[in-house]
Order: sequence, then C-alpha cells, then structure tokens
Amino acid sequence: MTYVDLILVLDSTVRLATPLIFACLAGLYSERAGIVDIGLEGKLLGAAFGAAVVAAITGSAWAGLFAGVGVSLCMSAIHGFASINLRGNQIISGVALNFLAAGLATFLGQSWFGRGGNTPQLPSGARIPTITLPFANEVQDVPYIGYFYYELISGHSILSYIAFLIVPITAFVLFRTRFGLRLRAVGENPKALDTAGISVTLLRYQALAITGILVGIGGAYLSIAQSAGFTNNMSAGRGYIALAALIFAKWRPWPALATCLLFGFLDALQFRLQGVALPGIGQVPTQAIQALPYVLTIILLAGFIGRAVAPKAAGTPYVKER
Amino acid sequence: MERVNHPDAQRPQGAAASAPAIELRAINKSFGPVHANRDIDLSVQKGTVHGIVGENGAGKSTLMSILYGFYTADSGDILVNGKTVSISNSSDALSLGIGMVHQHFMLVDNFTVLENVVLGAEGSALLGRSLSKARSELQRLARDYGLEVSPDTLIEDLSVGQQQRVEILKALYRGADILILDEPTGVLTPAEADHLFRVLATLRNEGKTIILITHKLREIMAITDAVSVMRQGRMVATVPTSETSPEALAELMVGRRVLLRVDKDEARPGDVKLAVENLTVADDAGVIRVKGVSFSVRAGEIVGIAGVAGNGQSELLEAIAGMRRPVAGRVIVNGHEVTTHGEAGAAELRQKGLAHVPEDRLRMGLVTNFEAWENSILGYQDEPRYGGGLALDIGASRREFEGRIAQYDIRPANPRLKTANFSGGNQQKIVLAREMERDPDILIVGQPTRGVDIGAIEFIHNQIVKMRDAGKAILLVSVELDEIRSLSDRILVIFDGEIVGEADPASADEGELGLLMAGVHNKEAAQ
Amino acid sequence: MSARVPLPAWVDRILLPVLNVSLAFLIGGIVVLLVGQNPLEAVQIMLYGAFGYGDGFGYTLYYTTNFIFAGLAVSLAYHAGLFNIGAEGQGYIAGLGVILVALWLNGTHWALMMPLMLVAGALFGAFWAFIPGYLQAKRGSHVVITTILFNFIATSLMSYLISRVLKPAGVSADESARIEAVTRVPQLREFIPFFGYSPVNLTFPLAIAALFGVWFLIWRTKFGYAVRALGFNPTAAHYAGISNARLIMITMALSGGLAGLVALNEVAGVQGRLILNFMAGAGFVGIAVAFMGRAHPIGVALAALLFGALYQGGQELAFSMPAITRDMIVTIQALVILFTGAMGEMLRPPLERIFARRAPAVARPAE
Amino acid sequence: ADPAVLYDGGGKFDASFNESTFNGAQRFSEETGIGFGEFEITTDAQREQAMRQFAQRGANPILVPGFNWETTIRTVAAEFPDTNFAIIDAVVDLPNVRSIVFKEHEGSYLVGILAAMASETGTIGVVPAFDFALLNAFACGYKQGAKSVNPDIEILDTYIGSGFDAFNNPGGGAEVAQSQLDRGADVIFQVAGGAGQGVLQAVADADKLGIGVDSNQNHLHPGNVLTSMLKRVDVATYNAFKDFEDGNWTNEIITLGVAEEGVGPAFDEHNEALITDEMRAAVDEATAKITSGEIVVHDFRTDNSCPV
Ligand SMILES: Nc1ncnc2c1ncn2[C@@H]1O[C@H](COP(=O)(O)OP(=O)(O)OP(=O)(O)O)[C@@H](O)[C@H]1O
Ligand SMILES: Nc1ncnc2c1ncn2[C@@H]1O[C@H](COP(=O)(O)OP(=O)(O)OP(=O)(O)O)[C@@H](O)[C@H]1O
Ligand SMILES: [Mg+2]
Ligand SMILES: [Mg+2]
Repeated sequence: MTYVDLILVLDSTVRLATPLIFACLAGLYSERAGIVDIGLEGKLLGAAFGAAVVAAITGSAWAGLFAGVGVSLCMSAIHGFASINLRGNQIISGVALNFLAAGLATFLGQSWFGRGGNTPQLPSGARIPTITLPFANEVQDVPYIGYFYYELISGHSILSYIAFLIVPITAFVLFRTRFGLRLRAVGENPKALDTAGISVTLLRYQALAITGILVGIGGAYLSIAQSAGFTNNMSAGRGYIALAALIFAKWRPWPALATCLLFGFLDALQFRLQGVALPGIGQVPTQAIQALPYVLTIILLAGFIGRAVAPKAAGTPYVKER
Repeated sequence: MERVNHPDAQRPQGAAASAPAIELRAINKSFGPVHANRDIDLSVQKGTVHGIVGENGAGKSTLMSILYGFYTADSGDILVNGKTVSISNSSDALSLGIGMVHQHFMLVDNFTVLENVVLGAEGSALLGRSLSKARSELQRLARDYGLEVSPDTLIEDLSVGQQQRVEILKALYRGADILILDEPTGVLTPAEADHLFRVLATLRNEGKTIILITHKLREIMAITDAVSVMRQGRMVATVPTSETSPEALAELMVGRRVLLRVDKDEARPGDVKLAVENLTVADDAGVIRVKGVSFSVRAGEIVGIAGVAGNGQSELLEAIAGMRRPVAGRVIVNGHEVTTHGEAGAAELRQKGLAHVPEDRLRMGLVTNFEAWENSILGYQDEPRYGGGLALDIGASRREFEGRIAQYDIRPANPRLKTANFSGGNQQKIVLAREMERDPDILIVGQPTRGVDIGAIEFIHNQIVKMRDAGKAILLVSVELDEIRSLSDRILVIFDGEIVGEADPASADEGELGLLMAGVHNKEAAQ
Repeated sequence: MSARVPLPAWVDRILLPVLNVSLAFLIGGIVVLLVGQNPLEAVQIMLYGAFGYGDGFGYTLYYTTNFIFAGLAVSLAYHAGLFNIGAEGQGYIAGLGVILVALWLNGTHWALMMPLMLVAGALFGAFWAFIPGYLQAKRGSHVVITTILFNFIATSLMSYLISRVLKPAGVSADESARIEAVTRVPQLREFIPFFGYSPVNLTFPLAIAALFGVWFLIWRTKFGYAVRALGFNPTAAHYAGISNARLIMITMALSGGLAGLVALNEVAGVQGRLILNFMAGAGFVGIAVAFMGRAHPIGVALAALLFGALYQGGQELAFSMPAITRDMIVTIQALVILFTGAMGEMLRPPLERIFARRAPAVARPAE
Repeated sequence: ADPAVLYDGGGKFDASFNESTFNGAQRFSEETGIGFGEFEITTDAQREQAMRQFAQRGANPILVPGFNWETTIRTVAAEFPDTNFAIIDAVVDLPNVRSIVFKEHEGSYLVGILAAMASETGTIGVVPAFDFALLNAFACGYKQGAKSVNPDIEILDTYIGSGFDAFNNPGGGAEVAQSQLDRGADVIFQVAGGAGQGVLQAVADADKLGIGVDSNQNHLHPGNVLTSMLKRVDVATYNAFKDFEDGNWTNEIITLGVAEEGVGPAFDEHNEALITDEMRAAVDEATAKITSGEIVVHDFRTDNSCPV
C-alpha cells in the first residue's frame, strides 16, 4: 500500500468513524451515569429520519440537524422516564426504542412521501457541507505533508470536525468539572450522591439529554451529510458497534475515539482488500475480508484489552428502599 | 452549596438556642409489611452526645435515615433547634447542619478521598478550584481533630477505619452541627475507637450535638450523656447515662437479662486439626499481604488472631478457606495437604470438614437477592441431603432452615423473605447458623459479631464456645480485642502480614497487645 | 420496591400485564386512527388472525416456538449475570448444523432424524455461544461485545457457506439443497387437520418441554442454584466453592444451544432448506421476550405467545388493511415492548392504591 | 377477480425490481381502472401464507417478483390449478404458471461497453450489494462487455455488505464507491437497490459517472449518470396483467434478453450529452451480434463463476 493509498484509507476512516464517535460518546455519558443504552441504534435511525425529513421539507441542512437531535432527545426522554422514574428495565427499554424507530420511521416516511420510508434525494444545499481548510488547495501538491493536509485533514464534513472536538470536551467535562464528578459518582454509587443531597434523577436526566444530542448529531450525519436522504434501517448496526466500542474503550473518552477510528479503519481497509490477493494466502473469499474487522476486534479484546469493568451502578435502577 | 462550606452558617441564633437540637414527635415508618418505626419520640439536647441502642432490626438506622432525609417518615414531626422543619431529602438535612455517618458507608470506591469529600459540596463548577479549597480545609480539619488521611488515595485502597474518617470528614466539611454516627465502631480497632471518641469529645466541647448508635454498651457508658433504647420499632426508654448501667440497658433492649461476659472453662486441646506452614499470600493486586505465617490450631481450642484491620487477616482467611491460592507455604486440614486448590477450592475444603464464616457477610457470605432459605445452603448446595443427583430438594432445605430460625432466633421468621430485607444482625445469624450447624471439625470465623446486638453477641459467643467444647478447632479473627480476649484460648497478633507475637488471654494486658497490634517494637514483645 | 402493600399475585402477574398490553394497543390504535383506519376493526382482525381459525393459530404457535427458544436462551444466560445479545447469530449458525446432518442422511425417516438434527443444531449454536463464554471466563472479554461481533461474523460466514458452498449449481436462489419430506420435522397439521396449512410443527411441543426444562434447571437443580448465585453475587459464588469460569462457559453454551433450536424449527420444520437470514430477527425478539417475561419460563411463555400473536395478527392485518403496512405492525410491537416491558411498573402505584383500600388487613405490621 | 402482486423481501419500494413490479402494476390499473391486491412479506413463512390467502380470495393472476418465490409458487400453484400465476426471475414449469426470466448479463454487457468507452482512466467499477448470484450475474456481464472494448481495462468489484441489509446501507455504498474512485475508477455501476443511491451520490459528488440499475435512474444526477441498466420488470408485469385482461394469457417461459428489449441501457435527455455516437454505434453492433447469437454472454448463474 503506497503513501497515497494509506492517506485515502485514513480519509475514509474518518468518514466511517464519525457516526460511531458520536454514538459511542453518547453512550459514554449515559452509561457513566449508570444507564445502559442499547437504544443507540434506534436513536441513530430516528435522528437520521428526522433530519432527512426536515431537511427535505425546509431545504435547510441545519433545520434538519436540529430536527434529528430533537427526535433522539425525545427518545432519550422516553428511555429516561422508563428507566429512571419507572425503574423499568433499561435494556428492554432500549430494545423497544430500536423497534420503535425502525417501525415508525418507515411508516411515517411512507405516509408522508409514499416512497416506502425513503425520503426524497436531498439537493446539495440541504446537506451538511464539507469544509476546505485554509490553503488546502494551495499546498496540496507539496509532497507528503501538503497532500496529507489537503486530503486527510481538510475537506471533511463539519460534523466530522465536531466529532473530534467532542472528545477533548467530554474528557474535560468528565474529569475536570463538578458535573463530571457527579456524573461519574452517580454511575458508581448513586446512594453516595443521594446522601450528599443531590438529585440522582435530575443528574441522570441531564446525562441522557447529552446522550440524545450527541447520538442525534450522529444520526443526522448518516442521512444529511454522508448520504443525501433517509433509507430504511440505514443505521445498519452502527449503534451496536458503538456500544461495543464503548466497552472496548472501557468507558473512557480518548480510548473511545481510538476504538471508533480503529473500527472505521478496519472497515475502510476491508473495502480495499476485497478481491485483492493477499500475499501468501492468495485469493480469500470476500466474506472473510468482510468479517476481518470483527475478528480482529475480538482478538485484540481477548489478547490485550482484558477485563472491562462497567460503572458499578450501570443497568440497575436506583431504589432507596429495598 | 456555598452556604454549606461555612460552618457558622447555620449556628442556632439566640432564642432557639436553649431548645433541644433535635426533637422527634410520633415518627412512623413502614417498609411494606415491616413497621420499622412506631410513634417514636426523641429529644436530643444541644452540645451532648446522645446514644441510641437497640437490637438488630429495632429501627435505629431507619429512624436516623429519616432525620437525615434519606427516608421520609409516613407520619410525625421533626424539630431542629425548636423549629418544625420538613426534611424531604438529604440536602435539606445538610443545610440544617445535620450530617450523618452511615452504617454502610456512602463512599464512591474508585474516587479519591478528596473527590468523595467535595462530592455534592463542590462550590464552583470547575473541579480544580473546589478541590484545592477542599484540600486546605481538609488539612485544617485534620489538624483540629487529628483526622489524618491522605487526600489523594482511592477509597478502595483505604482500611475501613480510614474510610470512616472520610465519612466524618465529609460531614464536618459540610459544617455539620449535628452529627449522626450509625454504629461507627463496629469496624474499628480499640485504638481507632478510642481515637474516634476523643474526636467526638472535642466536637461536643465545641457545642456540636452528636447522636451515636452502637451495640457496645461500654462505649455508651464511656462517652454518652444520655441514652435511648429502642425495641422492635418502639422507643422504650431514654435515660441519663449516669443513672443507668450496661446490665440495665441490656435488659431494656432485649427484654430479658443478658450475661455480658463469656464464661467458659479450661480448654482441653486435642491433636492438631489445622496447620499453616510459612504461608505467603498475595491480594488481587498481587501485593504480598501474608508473609510466611505459620501456626496450628488444635481440636478443642479457640485460637484468636488479633490485629488492626487490613494487616493481612482477610487474605489469610481466604487462603485457608481455599478461596485464594497461596504464593507459597502449605495448609494442612485434618491431616490432608490442601494447599493447591483450584478455583473451586472452597468446596474441596468444606468436604474436608472446614467451615468458614467470612468477614464480610454481605459481599461474600450471602447472596442478598436469594430468599433466606436459599442462603442457608450456600456452599453446601451439592450435599446429598439437599437432594440426590442434579435435583435440589427445596422442601428439605426449607424445613431444615425453619428449624434454624427457631434455634437462632432469626427475625422475621420467614424463610422465603429476601435476605436483603433482614437487618444486619439477623443476616449474620443466617450465616452462623449455616456454618455451625454443619458440625465441622474446623471452624474459621471472621468478625463474628460485627454489627450485631448484644443479645445476639451473647448467643453467638456461647455457640462458638460450645463448638470448642465439642472438640472443634476454631480459628477466630476479629478486630474486637475484647472479643478475642474473652473467647480465645491462645492469641496470635498479626501485623503487616506477620505473626508478631503470641499471648495468653488470661495474663496478657490490653496495653501490651495494643502495642503489638500497632507494630511497636514487636521484636521485644515477641519474646 | 417501596410497595406499601404488595399486590395480590394474580394482579401482579396477570392483571397488570394485561392492562399494559391494552395500553400499548390504545396508543397503537391512535396511530391507526391517524392513517384513517378503524382501530377496533384492526384489533378484531388481529385477534381473529392470531387465534380465530386453525391456520392463523397455527402460524401464531409457529412464531411462538421461535420466540420461546430465543427467549429462554437469553433468560438462562441472564440468570448467570450474562447478557447474551448473540441468540441471532447462534441460531443462524445452528442452521448449518441442522442442514449438514439433514443433507448427510437425507431421506432417512424423521423419527430418527429429528433427534439428530436437534442435537446438531444445539451443538452448533452452543459452540457459537461457547466461544464468547470462554473469552468472558478466561480473558474477561465482555460477553456483550463478543456476542454482538459474533452476530456479524455469523452473517458473513453463513453468507459465504450458503451462496458459495451449499448452493447447488443451476439453482438461482441462494439456498441449500432441499431436505426430503420424510426427513423433515413433521408439521402438526399432519396429525391435527385443524391447523390447516400452517407450518407449526413438532418443535412446538419441544419448546413447551424446554420451558419446563429450563424452569426446572434454574429453580429445582443444584446447577440452577449455582447459576443464580453466580448471577447475583460472583464473590459469594466463589465463596460457595462454585467455579465461576466453568459455570459461565457451560451456561453460555446451554444458552446458545437453546437459541440453536430456532434453527430446528425454521430449517427442518418450515423451510426444508437453509436460506439466507432465516432468523429474521428472532434472536433480538428473544431479548425482549426474556426481559418481559422477567427471565422466568412462565413469563417467557406468555411474552413469546404475545409476540407470536403480534406477528401473525400483524400479517393478517397488513393483508386485509393495505393502508396498514408491515412497518405499522413493527411500531405496535415496539409499543407493546415499551409498555409491558420497560414501563411495566407505570400502573402499579394506582393499582396498589386500589387494592390497599380493598384489603387494609394486609397493611398491618407483620410481627 | 383482480390481479395481485406479492413483493419480495426487499419490499415494495426497494428502488429495485420490487419497485418496478409495482410501477408496472400501477400503470396497468391506471390504464384499465382495475385495482390489484398487494402484500409485503416480513418473514419467509409468510410467502406461502399470503399467496394462498390471495388465491383463496380469488385473486387472478397472482404475480411474484424474485426467485425466492420459486418454492412457494410450486406448492401453491399446484393447489389452485384454476388460478394463474406468474413468477419473475425463475422458471417454474407448471400448467398454470408463467415464468419470466431476464438475461441481466446481456443488458449488463452493453452497459459494460458504454462504461469502458466512457472511462478515461482505464479503470471502472461495479458495486453489488453483496455476494449474491443474481447480482454477480449483473457484474459478470458488465465485465465481459467492458473487456470486449478494452481487454486490459481494470475493473474493480466491491461488495457493500454480506447480507440483505446491505441493500439498505447507502452510507456503505457511498464509502465503497469512494474507495473505487480513490483507486482511479471513473465509471461505477451500482447493483445495490437502495444502497445504490449512495453509490450514485458519491460518484456525482466526485463529478464522475455512475450507472443506475433496474429502473431508469438517469434523472437522479443528470450529467453524472452515464446510463441505467434497465430490466423491464415493469413491462413484464404490465404485459402479464394486460394479457390476462385481454384473454391472451399464456403459461409459458418468457425469456427477456437484449433481443426482446427486456434489458439494456437507458438513453434519454438526461444522458444524451454523455453518450457519443461511437458509443451508440458500439451498443447497436453488440446488440445485433447478441441477437444473432454471434456473441454469447456468459451467465454467472449457470456455473457460479465468471470467465473474466
Ligand atoms: N430499605 C428497607 N426496605 C425494607 N425493609 C427495611 C429497609 N430498611 C430496614 N428495613 C427493615 O426495617 C427494620 C429496621 O431496620 P433497621 O436497619 O433500622 O434496624 P437497625 O436497628 O438499624 O438494625 P441493625 O442494628 O442491624 O442495623 C428491619 O426489620 C429491617 O429489615
Ligand atoms: N412470573 C414470575 N416472574 C418473576 N419471578 C417469578 C415468577 N414466578 C416465580 N418467580 C420467582 O422465581 C422463583 C421460583 O419460582 P417458582 O414458581 O419456580 O417456585 P416458587 O413458587 O417460588 O416456589 P414453590 O413453587 O416451591 O412454592 C421464586 O423466587 C419466585 O418468586
Ligand atoms: Mg442499622
Ligand atoms: Mg411455584
């Protein structure tokens, strides 16, 4: 693989990783606050739909983005009501939301656009633009570094840059702010927080709100940045991958970024390797190549990552009286 | 938040100053069918230490949790400094200057001491400033009250005693005027306990009010000004400490006379049942906690291991009980070498006739989500008496346990009640009943009476002695020096993973043992 | 819970769920109204479709069979504190086991083949779950990730095997060769004409047996005792001399084996061949079923039946009310999961108030 | 009795052959005013169920797109000898079944010629949703056509996913297209239903040429869609219903290749600027040779392999 190939693979790594980063950090907030969220998949889908619909109607990408975030916020609210107020089972609430998004998106899409849930193709104006960083074009011919800047650093969707920005912000919020301290505490030992006179409920809702916003942006990215419209089940399992990435990263921001990039990279590589005869092995079935990212992940997991200890209170509703 | 950081903020003003610091009127609280508090009246004078005693499940913790706003009472009034207040959550209590040290600590294990202290009282939105502020404040408190604890260590790395300091510091940091301590000494060594009481004395002299829940009448007599007694959810008496005696209190609590000291006759040691030969054990982190320890326990004797918590007792017990593979050395049970036990080693040792009452019943000894009868077979589930082959004979298990309930006076007497819903003492009885009734050759016991009321203590101690007289070899590990001395036939003192001395309970005096436990010039003492 | 008065068992386990389901349908009904259809008629059609006549009921039971197996798989693992998201993949892989045995001895009588195919399916499913179990037990790799990843791997693997290995040349569809009629698991209609043309087959009674089997395993055997101890408190399990690692691996394998039986129903009972993606999400429905049934066989059975009815009733509805598409059905299912599962406690407080008034005696202290 | 359509797993609006089927039926009912029943399956078990339900309720004829219906139609058609059935993409020789099969490989061959001629880089690509015989048949024909123009042209062939859900992954499609563009491809043929939209989008964003499939997708990105490989499922459907209506229903095997104009490239105002006269000529020539049998395009499905 030449230098150019490498840059190009990394370039598509960034695109593939962006939605994962949003979903993964979203999950990080809720699980750090002690609320398991396997509804990420559904939230991605719901947000993607909301964004595409509004973008299609208004023709404004930003309106679409807000709509997408709005949808996933609503879904977060349902998740919160079920798992915080009603102390319901968080996993099943997540499953329900996944079903709900899959069903309702297609259903509403069909009754609004008559295209079986698919929204109309968006004109480029209704899509989140990509941005070219200063001098990108000028320096692109400078060997290596210039090309690196032009191809890899510049020219991504605004949302991709935001995704990368969210990581340090999250790290800061989590470990350097009062909110972060309480967030981590409520995920480890809500009683400690309660006896310290802080509302566990409020805090968990705040966490879920952040989750909603982040995963919402991720969903919008799918439908109005990466593609130009909504297609049924277009989240295609990314929510689950993000969940895996979160555990893989042991619920920490920077490792989460690394993991999402890893997944993105392996995926991008996978597209390149298809049909290419591997040295020594020769032609391998494409399915083997396609399974590669998952197999490698498992090997890494078993080989190097080791035991991942979830936030102690994750998954268990907070009950004062036995 | 701000207000909380200034201790003077809620000092009682003028008129109210003469009124009692705390007054409870006709408090009621039920948990489902359990009526934990009934028509409780209580009045605590300002600037005093007020003791509350009562059997397990009497309702002490519940009452205090209500005062602290953790639970809300079904009915009744709370007055603070003469003013009726409504305490609907802990922050209400905190802003009224009420602080509480809970029976089960409310700390975040993987946070540092500092983080735990500031949690909920950070002040500013950014941690940096609040933490440095807390750091200096902490140093001040440490100076004033001698509550040293390094601010940057993780809670999970602290001994229980130190964790409790953190709890107290939390309360003081929030400027508590009224401090509630729920069984603070249950987990402390005598030294630590004495220190705690000095701290409490200082606080009282500063005019702070202290409510102290404990099962140890010695402590009540030592430090409290007045004491209230609870029984089965009712407040049965409140008396000035000067006008009462341990015996009298005990009788009030239990409703019958209790014998406060163990009387046992000479041990008649038989042959060696349990031998430990230069055993070396590491903890989960790989740190060596037990360093080449050797000793043996004979049939018909009780060997007590005294020591400050966290000196390797836990690892020693786990290694002997087959839960932890030793780094080096041998364990010989009933003549069989059982050192190299695998993951299921505990089962193997039980078959060899060794029973184990673990130090930490909630973490290890019980599955709190199980119904009580299910816990009564934990570890013995594979025995044929609970069903042949694969099947589990539920009927047999329940019947057997119903017998124990009567025998050990476990309350409430309901084998299908979730174990979590028994109070601490009764949970302990479930464990003891399970382990003792196996009539094992060897019994190793960790902290048998931690958090247990005197009625139960008397009972448990008698049981242990009875087992000894029945010719069992008993290894007793406890941080309660009194307990060690009154029960043991031989005392081994452990410090920093080594046996630093052996003493005869009859002759050995408290001071000498205390020094050994503290690791002071242990070499000389060992001779 | 802070129940002032614990509800009578029948209210807790029957009335409450029924009310929840009704609530779900109420909301669903509103959506139906939005598309200008008559909700009552819709409910009628669904009920009739699911239970009203032989064929319909047969289909309901056929779906129920899948969901029972998948639900039990998730439940069993859950009792050991393991969250098995991989039932989908385990069932898919199990299909391979079933078809291999079936094609190998194709033409042999089902009486002989059914046990063989059952074992093969179970073994393959067990194997696919055992690996995550092993990784969890020995390497501490979180079983949630590994099972998710194994689902993806299963898809690739099966896609390759079906379209490149098992697919006979000249056949256009990507599917394996057919299992001969004598070899297939016979459909109940061959004995009970009532079931019309429906595909419910002998794996259904098997599922019922599995329900009882799992109940017995979990609450009436020493193994089950150990599993629950492990699930509730691993430290205590270790103290009790239970080998947690071993138990995790066994439980996961058993769980996968149960998931594998979905393949017996689909491949050997219904399709008579191995087709792409025959699981069609049954494994994920299994998660919902398990948690709605509180991981208890009784609960699982009811939840599975509910979903079976929703699937079949939904088909009937989509068929006779074209305005109501299959997505609408998915939506209704989601609502049911939400209200009976996640929000199942919503109606408890009001009910408690009602029954507290009804039975004040219970409120008295029990001492 | 009205006719009925049962769609394949992808659903009515799969931007692919199910949708074409719908369009054909739609056109029929618009022209004749006769309605038609339709059903989207959610599980494979519903195939037999729904088809039987239609037959029982007297629907006639009953048409199904996709060879996944083969088994079902064999069973049900036998039960209802008086009902007429039609299946697209598979051959079922029963007295009451019309089988309609397309020679996708032939149409793809022609498209391949266009791609090769339009390419400036000498590298073109094809993006099937996943490894699936039918999709491979498209790809294989395409490759043969391209090679016939330029024997040493490089043809990239990348799958989006490994299962049916790949049809719903436009994000993946876009990424795959990008990976081919990166490697120098300047014409890309998508055979991926809904995900194909992502492919065409990515190609258009890069201002290169894409090729649509099944229905005419030239209008999606005028100037960036070279052509579309038409597969006239809509026509076949329309004809089937029409024939029945006019009483000319026949239960035969209808094979629609280039000769029958059942498959082939789409030419319209959206792509006329892109199609040179040479291209047109080359296509016409190849069409003639295929019709005359001079050129035999290999069908992947006959031996699950592609010669080029
Ligand atoms: N959260 C709860 N839910 C249900 N029952 C409870 C709860 N807390 C306490 N109880 C019950 O209320 C009664 C009083 O419990 P409490 O903890 O106040 O007793 P206690 O005097 O503190 O006992 P101990 O000395 O063992 O701590 C006991 O029967 C206990 O089982
Ligand atoms: N539907 C259910 N949902 C959740 N838990 C249940 C359900 N039914 C029973 N349980 C619990 O599962 C465990 C086993 O119940 P099971 O009905 O098997 O026996 P049991 O009724 O508890 O005991 P026995 O039948 O011997 O009286 C018990 O703890 C019971 O409380
Ligand atoms: Mg207490
Ligand atoms: Mg029962």
